[in-house]
Amino acid sequence: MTEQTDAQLRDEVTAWLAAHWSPERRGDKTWLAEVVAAGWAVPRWSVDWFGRELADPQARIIERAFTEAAAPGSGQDRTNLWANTLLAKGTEPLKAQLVGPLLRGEVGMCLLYSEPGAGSDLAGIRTRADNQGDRYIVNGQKVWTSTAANADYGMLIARTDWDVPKHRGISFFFCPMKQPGVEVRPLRQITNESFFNEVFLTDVEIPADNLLGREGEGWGVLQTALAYERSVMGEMARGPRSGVKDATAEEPLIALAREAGVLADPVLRQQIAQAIAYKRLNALNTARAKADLAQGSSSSIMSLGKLAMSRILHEEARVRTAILGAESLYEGKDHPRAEDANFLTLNAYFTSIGGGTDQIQRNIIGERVLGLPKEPELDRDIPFRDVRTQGG
Amino acid sequence: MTEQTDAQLRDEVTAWLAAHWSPERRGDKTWLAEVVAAGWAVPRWSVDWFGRELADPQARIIERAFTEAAAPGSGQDRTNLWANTLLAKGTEPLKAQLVGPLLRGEVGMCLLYSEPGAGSDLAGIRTRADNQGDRYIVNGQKVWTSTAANADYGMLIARTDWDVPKHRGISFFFCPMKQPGVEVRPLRQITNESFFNEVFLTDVEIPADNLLGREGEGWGVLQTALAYERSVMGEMARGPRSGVKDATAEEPLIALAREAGVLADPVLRQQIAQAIAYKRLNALNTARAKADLAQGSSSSIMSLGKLAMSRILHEEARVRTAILGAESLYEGKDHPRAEDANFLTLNAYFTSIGGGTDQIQRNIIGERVLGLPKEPELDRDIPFRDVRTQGG
Amino acid sequence: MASLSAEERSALQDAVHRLLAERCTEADVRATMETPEGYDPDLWARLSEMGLPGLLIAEAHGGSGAGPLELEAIMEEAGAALLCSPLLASGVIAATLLAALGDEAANARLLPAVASGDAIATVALTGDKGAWTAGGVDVTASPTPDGWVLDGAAAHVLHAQNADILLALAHTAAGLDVFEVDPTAQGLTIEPAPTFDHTLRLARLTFTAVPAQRLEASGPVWDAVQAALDMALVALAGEQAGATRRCLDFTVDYANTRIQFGRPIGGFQAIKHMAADLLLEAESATSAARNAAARLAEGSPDAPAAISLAAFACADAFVTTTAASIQMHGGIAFTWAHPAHLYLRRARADAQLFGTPGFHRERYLQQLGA
Amino acid sequence: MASLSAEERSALQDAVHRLLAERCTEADVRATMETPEGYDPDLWARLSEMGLPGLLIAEAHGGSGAGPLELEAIMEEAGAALLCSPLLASGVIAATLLAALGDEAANARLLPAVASGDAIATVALTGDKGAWTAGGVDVTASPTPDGWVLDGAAAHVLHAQNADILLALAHTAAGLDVFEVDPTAQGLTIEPAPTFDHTLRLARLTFTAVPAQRLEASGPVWDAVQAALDMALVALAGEQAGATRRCLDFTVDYANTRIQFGRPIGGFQAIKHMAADLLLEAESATSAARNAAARLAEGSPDAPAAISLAAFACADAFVTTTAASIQMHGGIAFTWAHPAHLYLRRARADAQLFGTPGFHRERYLQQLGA
Repeated sequence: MTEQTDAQLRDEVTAWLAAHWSPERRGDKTWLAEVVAAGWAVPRWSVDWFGRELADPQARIIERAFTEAAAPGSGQDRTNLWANTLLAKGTEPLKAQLVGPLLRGEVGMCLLYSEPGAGSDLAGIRTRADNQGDRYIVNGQKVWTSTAANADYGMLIARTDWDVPKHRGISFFFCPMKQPGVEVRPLRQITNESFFNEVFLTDVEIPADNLLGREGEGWGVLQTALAYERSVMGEMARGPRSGVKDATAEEPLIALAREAGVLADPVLRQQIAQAIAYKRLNALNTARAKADLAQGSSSSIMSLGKLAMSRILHEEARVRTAILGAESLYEGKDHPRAEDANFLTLNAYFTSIGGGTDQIQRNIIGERVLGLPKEPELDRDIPFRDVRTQGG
Repeated sequence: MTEQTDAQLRDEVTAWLAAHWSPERRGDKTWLAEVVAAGWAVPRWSVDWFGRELADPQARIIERAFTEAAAPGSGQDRTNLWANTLLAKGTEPLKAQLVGPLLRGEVGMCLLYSEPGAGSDLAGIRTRADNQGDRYIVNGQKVWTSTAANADYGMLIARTDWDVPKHRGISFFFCPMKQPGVEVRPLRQITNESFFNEVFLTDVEIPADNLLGREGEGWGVLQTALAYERSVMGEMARGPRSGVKDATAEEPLIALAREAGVLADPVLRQQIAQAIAYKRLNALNTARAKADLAQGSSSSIMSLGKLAMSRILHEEARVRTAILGAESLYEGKDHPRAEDANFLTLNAYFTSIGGGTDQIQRNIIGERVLGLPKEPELDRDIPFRDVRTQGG
Repeated sequence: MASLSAEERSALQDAVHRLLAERCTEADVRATMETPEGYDPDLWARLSEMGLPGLLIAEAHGGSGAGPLELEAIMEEAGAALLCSPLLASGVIAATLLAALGDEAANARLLPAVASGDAIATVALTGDKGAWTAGGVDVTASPTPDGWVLDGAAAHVLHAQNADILLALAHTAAGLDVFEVDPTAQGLTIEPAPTFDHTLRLARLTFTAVPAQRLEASGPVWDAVQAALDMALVALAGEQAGATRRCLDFTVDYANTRIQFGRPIGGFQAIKHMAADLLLEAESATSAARNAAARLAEGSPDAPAAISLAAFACADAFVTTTAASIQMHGGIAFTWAHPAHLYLRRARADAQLFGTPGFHRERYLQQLGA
Repeated sequence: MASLSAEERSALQDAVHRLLAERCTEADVRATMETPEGYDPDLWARLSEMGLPGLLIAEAHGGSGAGPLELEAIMEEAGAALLCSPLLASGVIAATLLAALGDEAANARLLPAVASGDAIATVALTGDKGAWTAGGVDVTASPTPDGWVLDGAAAHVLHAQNADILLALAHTAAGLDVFEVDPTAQGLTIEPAPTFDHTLRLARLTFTAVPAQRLEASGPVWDAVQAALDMALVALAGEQAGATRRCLDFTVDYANTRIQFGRPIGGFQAIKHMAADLLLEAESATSAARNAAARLAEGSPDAPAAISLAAFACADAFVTTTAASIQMHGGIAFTWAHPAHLYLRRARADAQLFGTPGFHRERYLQQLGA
């Protein structure tokens, strides 16, 4: 492929989209295959792996054209967690088998990281993977797994060595989910939904080729995968591409208070203003971080977003409740405003607990951003089998 | 002394007070000496030490009679920190020399505990006391010492052994203050007062008899002294003896808001109500703790008082500021309300930092009351000279 | 009102504690909260045998003639166990309202069945807005040749779907009055409303020319209603204090046993310091609830202030503690199977019944003369 | 309003940073705050050479014609260093008010000296209550055969004790107007008021038939006053953001170096987690201040909302951070010799000037259409 100017590239992709894409194709399962075949899915990647070996600015041109046409499938070299992780760390046979299907959306995936005993302390996992030469046998329990019921593979961390400190005995796998030893049980959450599952693994077999990175080096592979995940979530968190605007549509809390007839209440007004401010300040922080990043300077602000979002969600739910008063006693379809307020009250914990509790986030911010010392880690340098796991 | 009935005792002390006390004697330096000589100062103590060997209920009869007559000097077996500590832990010569004068109020005292480098971590003191046989030579610096300028003795903790873990190398002294090596410098506080002093100790001499407890066991003596101090402060914190009453006089915050013309402001009203509530709830907690103690059951509530008081003081200062608005910009005699609000804002730290920060208090409550585990202590079991003292 | 001795009170509380430990476990609560009636008739019968529905009812009417101190003590137990029951509706609000109104004929007719637990009584106190004031009543009573009829709506009525005896506040031309209504009367609809706190039963009532019997009042009617509300607030404060303490206890237990990073999470200051702050909340709630009960029991002029203080202090403590409890537990408490959210749901409900914390802070300040 | 390029702005900010690092150390601040005038004339001359008093003044009047973005950037530096100066009074409020009023003759006469820093100007904006609205003005102007005279009182007037040019808002029969007053005029008293923030200079003014000259206004007078207030709020937000960040930085430094229990106190979650929360405050304050400046610079209709948001977010962040800083330091910050309280004092003052956080939260909500 010869080098193109930006204009040439823009023309090419625009012409290709004009020729191939139409909004009716949304949901068409063959679309992604065409995008992949044309080299638009992962333009930064090598030609061997469906790419065009383009630098970021040219890849952005392609993504922009897709965005303008509202066509999906481009930019997967930034956003496809599974394919990126696999390409970076997978064995050749596994890559040959799955990179294409992953880009074409033909493979259902899920994450098998957390365990009942390993939440904040993810490196404390106790699911075991025993090396049997050409395969590993896995036993254990995972939790907080979404989309597990339809998954073909799960990205799994499991312990392969119990005689080294906890971070060093972990391995990372693409675990085939469609086999008898995998039992997926929906987990009823406090919101009365079942978005997540528990996954029980009993003598589950994983081919040796499905190991990513080397045995015992799974913690490093996990960090790679988590970095992809964060960067994707960061992209998503950055708000509309048109930049941050001051309020145009009425703020939901103002609308709610107006509807409930309490917008004149001076005490509520202070609370509403503050809740809106938290949200707006986070948007401004994110916009500033994005501007910093665009100028090539790293920004410490992104790391604050999750903690800020936790406060925003809890506070908004609190103010909604204050606005509704006695109406918040109810739930169900006859009480949609109360249903919202109560759901948001509970679901705020999804953010303040999930993906690292607020407390863990404060550790991370204090240590990585502000440079404060880490706490003593009692279990860091001892063989995992000697680590304390029972309280009382 | 023969055993008396309660009624006899009550009659005796009432008669004695009637014969000896009159309000004009307040400030009379000979009064305390008479109280001590009559055995009313420390009725629980032995006859050898100015007491009557009475049990607590009878001692309370005496205290009550003194309280009713508004006469000072009784109950020192509960409230005289210095004399109690000395009697419990002092050498015979030192007791003979000072117990009487302490009860008679003839000796000025101060506390030489905290150091610039040993605040929350009091056991980290670095003031040294070198044993020279018949005396100790002390060098170091103390801070947060009130009444140091007029003190005859300071209760001092200093390190006598640097080769054992930090709690085990400390000794406790009655340090003579009126000698050349003792320099007392007033410490200007953020309130612009100088209630406290720094005390610099250079080759200060302490007779060996002035050691309390054994050398190296000063940490234990200190705990005894601190327990006396807390119990005295607890007594004082218990409020009027007539029991806890609901508001009778107007609450200061209400009066202030009324005077400032903002009592009708609904936002301020919520804040005022909450600030008053914090205070009132603490009074109710204290009354409940007192009732528990009176029934002989121990109470965990007392330990909450200091943390509660910190919140009360900071919150009251905050609400005062909100009430005053722009008036809080000022200080000085022309702005007494602002002077109050600003002073209280700063002086609240006296409680939230002094005598153990709120953070240390939460550790204590979490560990001693709720039974949560202690944190790892990196410096607990190593010789003090190996303990890290420099950051960065 | 005759109070029990401290020993009798303590014995009663212990007995309730033991009964609930056995018959009102978390599994029992979960089973009961899924039933339409929302309480366990067998457990209600046992509680009735112990005299709970009649606790506040005069001995002449089959009750034990006890008072706020006893009520607060047993409500601490009820709150701790998340008891689902019509006790608040029947034995507290209806019983107190009837006694305070002083219609002796009605009392002789109604109170014995309430005291024995054989009948469940409830009071329609307010309209949709949930303003617990005379102005909040949205039912009007009109005289007809055949007697009074009621029109309008009432909301947030505790256990109306289970009520044998239904009382309703209504405006007449002359002022507010209390009416007795047959729960099965024509023109009355009782719609159970699905509550976020599944352990609670509320209903909305609509009245269309519903025949009703006016109760005689020996004094101002609102005074009697306020007496019922104050007693309800004392009960609620006890429930909140007891539940706050229980929630803190199981949270601390978890913090002591849950190991992460090789040590119990309660050893980390983030958790330990939250727990310390919550202990202050829990102890303050307990003090406030007991103080409110004591002031009401002694008929102190400070009782209204003490009750309002307890109302917002206990409500806030309960919400704060249960909300923090979920955070301190982490993921496990994000599951339906964990009890923490049941306590949070109860806390959010209790913070609305008979006035929000903000309403009571305002009332407190007024009681202090501001 | 012509803005500098981003590079020029950055160069200006760097130059101010270097100057203040050298000439506005903590010791300098402590020395200056004890002087009656409350600013360092030598440093003021240096700042004037750099063009700061004239930053917002048109080039035609000797200024550099820059705008809110530049102002906000240098105020971050000024706030971080706790600069004591009449910049806000003279180069921001008075300069913006004059420019917005548009009395060209007065501007030609007054602004060059303000721009060069040779004259210090200030504006008497409000009365004792400190309500930053037209209704808050307590001075009235009456016409006499010899011209206007002013009567009444003004309070919270920045650097009036140092002013060469004194402007005052006053009510006339026709509405609000701005008047120029000779600071040495008969009938005028300027009483310096002792401030809790010693780095601040405020005075109270009383007017008794003080001769004054009315300035012409090219539009509604309050619009011009609001323009001055908005510019002042942007300046204050920058100062608050910069000071918040500096206070956080020295607090984190201390937490990294202060050893207790054998390790830096910043390793304990109690301190570490407070620091993390404060970082969110500091970054949010910075974002809010810069956003307010950007919106004002571009003349966006969202500017008033952005300014109010910055006003309360920055004020709260600064007070919260400085208050927490003292707690995190412990005893050392309870001493006069430690700088933490100087920042807290400034924070408390800044939270009152031109409206409290509560005032601006209410204004913000109104700007959002509520």
